[in-house]
Amino acid sequence: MAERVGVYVCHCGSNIAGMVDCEAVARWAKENVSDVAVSRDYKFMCSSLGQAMIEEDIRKEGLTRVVVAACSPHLHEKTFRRACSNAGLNPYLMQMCNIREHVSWVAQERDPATEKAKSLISAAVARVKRQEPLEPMKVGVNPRTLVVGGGIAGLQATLELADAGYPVVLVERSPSIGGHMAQFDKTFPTLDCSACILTPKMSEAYQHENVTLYSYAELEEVSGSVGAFKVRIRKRARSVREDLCTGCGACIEKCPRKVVDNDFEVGLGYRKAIYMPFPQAVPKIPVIDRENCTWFQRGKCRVCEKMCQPGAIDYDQQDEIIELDVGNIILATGWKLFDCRKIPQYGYGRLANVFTNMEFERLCNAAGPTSGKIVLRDGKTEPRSVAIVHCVGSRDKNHNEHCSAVCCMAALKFGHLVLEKTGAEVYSFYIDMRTNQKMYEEFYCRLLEEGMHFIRGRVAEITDAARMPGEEGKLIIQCEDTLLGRQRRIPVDMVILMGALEPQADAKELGLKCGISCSMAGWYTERHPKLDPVATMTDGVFVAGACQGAKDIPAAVAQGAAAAARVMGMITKGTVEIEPVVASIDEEGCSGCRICNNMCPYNAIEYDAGRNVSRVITALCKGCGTCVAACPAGVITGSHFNNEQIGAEIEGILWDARAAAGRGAAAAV
Amino acid sequence: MSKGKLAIYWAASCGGCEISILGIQEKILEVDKAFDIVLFPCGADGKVREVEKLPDKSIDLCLFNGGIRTSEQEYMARLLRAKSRVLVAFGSCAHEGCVPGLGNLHTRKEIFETNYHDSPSLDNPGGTEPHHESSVPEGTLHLPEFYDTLKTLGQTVPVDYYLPGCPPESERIWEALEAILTGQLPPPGSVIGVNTTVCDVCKRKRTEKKIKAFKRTWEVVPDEETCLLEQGLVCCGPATRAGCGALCPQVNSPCIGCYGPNGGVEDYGARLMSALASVIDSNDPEEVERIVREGLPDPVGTLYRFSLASSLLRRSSRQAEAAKA
Amino acid sequence: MSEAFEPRIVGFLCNWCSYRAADLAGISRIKHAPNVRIIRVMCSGRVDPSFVLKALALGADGVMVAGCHPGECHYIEQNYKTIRRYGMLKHTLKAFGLEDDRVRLIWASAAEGQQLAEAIDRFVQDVRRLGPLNWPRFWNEDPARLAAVEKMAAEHAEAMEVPA
Amino acid sequence: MKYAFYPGCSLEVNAAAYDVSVRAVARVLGVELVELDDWNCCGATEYFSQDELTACAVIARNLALVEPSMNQLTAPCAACFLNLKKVDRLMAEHPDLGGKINEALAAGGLHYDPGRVRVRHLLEVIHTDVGEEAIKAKVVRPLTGLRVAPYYGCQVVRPYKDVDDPEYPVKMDELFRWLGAEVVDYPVKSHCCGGHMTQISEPEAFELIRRLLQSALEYDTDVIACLCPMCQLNMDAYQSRVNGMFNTSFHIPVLYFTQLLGLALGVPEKDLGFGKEIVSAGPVIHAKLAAC
Repeated sequence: MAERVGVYVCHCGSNIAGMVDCEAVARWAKENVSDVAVSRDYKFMCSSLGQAMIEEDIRKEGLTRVVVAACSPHLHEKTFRRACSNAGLNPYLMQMCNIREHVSWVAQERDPATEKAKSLISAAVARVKRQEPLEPMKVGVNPRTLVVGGGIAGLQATLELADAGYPVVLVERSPSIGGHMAQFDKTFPTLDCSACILTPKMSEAYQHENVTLYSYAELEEVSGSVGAFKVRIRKRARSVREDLCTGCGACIEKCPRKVVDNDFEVGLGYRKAIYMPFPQAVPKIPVIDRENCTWFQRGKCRVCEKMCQPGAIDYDQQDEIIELDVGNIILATGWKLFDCRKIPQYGYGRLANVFTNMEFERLCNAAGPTSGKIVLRDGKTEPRSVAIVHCVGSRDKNHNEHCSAVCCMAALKFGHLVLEKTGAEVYSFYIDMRTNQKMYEEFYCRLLEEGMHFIRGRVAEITDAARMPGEEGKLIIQCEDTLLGRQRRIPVDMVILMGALEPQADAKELGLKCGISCSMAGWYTERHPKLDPVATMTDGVFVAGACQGAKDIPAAVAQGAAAAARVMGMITKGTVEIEPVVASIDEEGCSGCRICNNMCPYNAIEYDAGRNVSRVITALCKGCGTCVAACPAGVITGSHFNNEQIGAEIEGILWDARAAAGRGAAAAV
Repeated sequence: MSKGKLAIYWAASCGGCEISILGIQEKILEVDKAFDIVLFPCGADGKVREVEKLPDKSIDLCLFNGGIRTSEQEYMARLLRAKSRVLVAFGSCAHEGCVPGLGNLHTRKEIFETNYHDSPSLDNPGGTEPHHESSVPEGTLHLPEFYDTLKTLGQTVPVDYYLPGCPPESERIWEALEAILTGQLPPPGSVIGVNTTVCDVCKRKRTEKKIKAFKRTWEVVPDEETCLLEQGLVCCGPATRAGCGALCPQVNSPCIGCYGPNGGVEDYGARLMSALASVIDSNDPEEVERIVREGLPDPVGTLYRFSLASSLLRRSSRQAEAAKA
Repeated sequence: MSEAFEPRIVGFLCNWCSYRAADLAGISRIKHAPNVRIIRVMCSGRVDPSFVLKALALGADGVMVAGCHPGECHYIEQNYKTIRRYGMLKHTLKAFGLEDDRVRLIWASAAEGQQLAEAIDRFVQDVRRLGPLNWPRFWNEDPARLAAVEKMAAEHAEAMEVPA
Repeated sequence: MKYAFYPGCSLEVNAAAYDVSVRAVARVLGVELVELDDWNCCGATEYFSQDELTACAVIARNLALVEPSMNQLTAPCAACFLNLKKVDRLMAEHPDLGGKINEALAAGGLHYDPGRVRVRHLLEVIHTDVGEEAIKAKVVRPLTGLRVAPYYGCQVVRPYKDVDDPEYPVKMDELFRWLGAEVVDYPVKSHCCGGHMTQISEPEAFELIRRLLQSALEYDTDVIACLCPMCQLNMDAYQSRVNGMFNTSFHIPVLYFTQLLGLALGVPEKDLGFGKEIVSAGPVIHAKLAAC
């Protein structure tokens, strides 16, 4: 009994109708494509009316297959599957056909676009007739969530989930949580002290009974899929026993070995070989830096062990591998600073008094190396004039094309701090002042009133080669002032470079572990930039904060909470549906040739020596279909993507070629 | 019961299938008991005129082996189709074109060039070559037309059953005859045979396959126990339908695929190509290209040795000739 | 419509990277040639050489296979198998006499809408330069030779006047 | 290592020291420089602005003269290097222009396929091709204690970026470090030396030269090393005129980098054209370096 196929061509307002003649295509389908019982075109198929039309046709016309020619299946496949199941038709007997993103939006002329739409519909109808009913596989969702990255976004996600009563495992690479925010002195625009608003959240996360914190630890491996991930975490050896240490800090005090702290103090300050990144570090447990510890390097000293009453120092502590089962993963791994040395003409690393924004954050921080006094590199003289250079490494084709979103506001914050603490002249060299969030523009106006100078133009060069009188011993900012329309040379004592926010160096590697990809620049790719920014292509893996794109603290916090909300949604639902696209082997036909055995990276194919056949472990199979294509006997089938379905789709898509060619010799093949 | 009529014909083939029929030894008497042989050019006398006089569908069984290379063979295919109730494409040539089908890598002009003009051992000063019609004092003589492309029996007339193999083993022939005699036949149009591949019956030990290079048979003396493909030889066993009892691998010779593809497979060469390529142990395109180029100097000959005519592409492209024409 | 030859090309795009790159090209309205008709597969590793051969045998003028960049496959390493099969398929197609530029394997990540559009344009231009393929025409016999069968059948026809 | 060698006009007269020191250094380092037979003027800076096609044809003639056995041509002077490279690139990027040029060359029985000859500056050849180990091995008298300010000028590092970083070139700095010299982090090392502006408007030219000398002074430079006859001439010959105009008292010797390199490789001063410079380098060399 032939199938009764319903074809629905969507106008999508003018998105499709603008380039594709939808009425003609619908009429053509009815007349030229076999087994098409109903063929309609409608303004908005994804609207409730559009869906109702499908449901009614299924009931009234007895449709056994549905083809919806509209947008990408990644957008509305679920919508139309639900419409079919509402009307009692198995959702997998529906096939979408992408005539918007792949046809109308990229077409230059109407006729070729309409012809292409016809061939895609002919393909979809041929394919859908060979599709079989399937039931999605239900998998229980483990309520425990893994959050990677203890910055503000990760902390927000952790607290939201923990407060909702669900267990959270928070993994942080550095010895303490807090992320970049812990390095800041003030935060814009409210100028409230960064530590004051951050440390409560850090300690709350640390003491929360639902949160297990692994600091100085990294995510090493992820397997399994949404609802049932198996993760391996490498907890690096601190050489300090967390259960015994009271955080008294005696060991740090007495440790004779002092080294430059290039992490937290970005090279401005010092720390001991046994250290805590900053006073309010959470957990309040020091770490021994084995590269610089005299005991580890030359087998002498052990002062910290002597000073430690509770005896918490343990030089033989080894890395620990922790295996966990989690339902969902939230990546909140943040950003790294652009290496300002990559722009030699700005002189960072060569000219002493050129600082990066992170260095200045530490300068003006009360807990910083200069306890908040803004001084030059010599640590004594106060600058009488400061230049702040925007977009260093941002909005620059040679480095990062993106705008780092936060530097304009941070520059204003620095301007305020310099004016308030030193009364020096402050010059900001900007291209566009980007103050587009709540209270941002007001903060900018405040700085105008406080007398900060704003020069519009990209800085060409920062040099100490004085030319004019009055430039000796100064750093001269050579720039074009586009508003005055001429070159200017501004001599200053100190320069602050607003370095760009860049993706973490190992972002791509970590992304691959979790099965998600990165954008060209290196930020994690979200499922949809506007409508689904915290989810990713892989179900059960979410992203939050700057790792998904440069953003300020409020946006990072919002994304942290959003990711937590998405996870809570899945946990409360309890189960998640997995696409029933899996491979299966017909054991009668299998000759045990074992060619498929090493096709599967998920080890979902096993060989049964006794019966000389291979078998697919359905739970592990992710449905990629590589074994289906490899099987020499053709006895492995991939549900929803089997050879007959794709073969039919090829025949349908080339309907006009076969008509034009006129069949050659009688082909009974 | 009255004796049925049996016709055995041979078109573009080598006659090996006929010999294999006789290979059923004494059971030929059983066949003789059940059938009157109306046409058996290789084994008995019989005139086409006689067959033409028979009413349609009066031949109970026709075992047709060989591909369709000439107009006469096409005529006989049509004739026997009209006259036979059950037409069996018997053996690899009828089923998928077999070695004669490899002629599809060339055109009629190139084949004649080699046969009648520039082969080293040829003595044909006048350069004569066969023509459809040639006039002689006595009148005009006719020879069949020689096609550019060899067609399988199935591509010429509807076929009831296919019996694969080059040649089919005598036991398989007897099983097929028995099935036909007793009427227990699979659905029309299908291949009479088992639906698995040679590895099912091959005794060799198989582990995971990782191939760094494909070797030619003279390049390696294979050991008796391990799978030949794992030793680098191009063994087509995994993709070839079982039925021969893995004769070749038993004697240290890789299977070359004469029983054709497993059930439900549309293109034998593509299946084999996909399997062999998937187990190449390299991810670097240049290295893969080298392994393939060195390991399969004649890819169509190796992958489509028996099934070129019935493959999706069926023959090589005649771009050059088409371009010139 | 310009009378220039418009090639019919079938494109097998993997669901996670190249298909989304095509979506992105659409979302960013990057105009490009409409000749590639896209079939979605879960992974480039699913693309069976039979699909490419079937498309050519049904009259396609070119076939494009697109996947994630090696090392970025959503299924970790399956595009490496695509590289292996592509190598052997191209080697075989060369022996079939098919021009090299008619079947092409490219990589496009989900963020490379522009690159995919450019690759499609380049491929369509290359295939257009080669002209129509229309593989089935190679099977056609010379009409004169087919006439020989009809002639023979006619001659033998009266011999077959036989009482039912 | 064999290169076609294009000396250029300046090396015959006012940059004789450069010519002598280049040949000496090449001999010691085993670099074979085969002088181009019957080479002609490289068009310097003025010719291009007069008539591009003739300028290109004249310059392309040099490229065509390079024997087929050699595919690399090196020029010590920055202007010659840039013009030769620019014509090669122009002919590759504009086939029609290339065709016209080859038409012109055909009159002299010559032809040039763009890309056949790779144009390299002498600094690239010494720094990259000869390389650190080979040079260090041959250093006889390290230049310890001598504060050298490496000056690149414009044409070697711009507009083409493949020789060195256009804003902050480092190859000569590294070379002098290998020779043991104290390398000054010279901030204006790739700023303009005035070029032929000295003939057109002295105030502007001398201001540019003053900046170079002023910065060298601030970094208490012993000697400025440069790699182009034009820059050497401007900084050396006009030093007294600059002092006059800005009543400064600069007295900084300006040498070719090959002269200092020759010194380090043990070539005697008289074979390196010492003494030809206007502001004599003798005193500071003798003061700072051990007995030569």
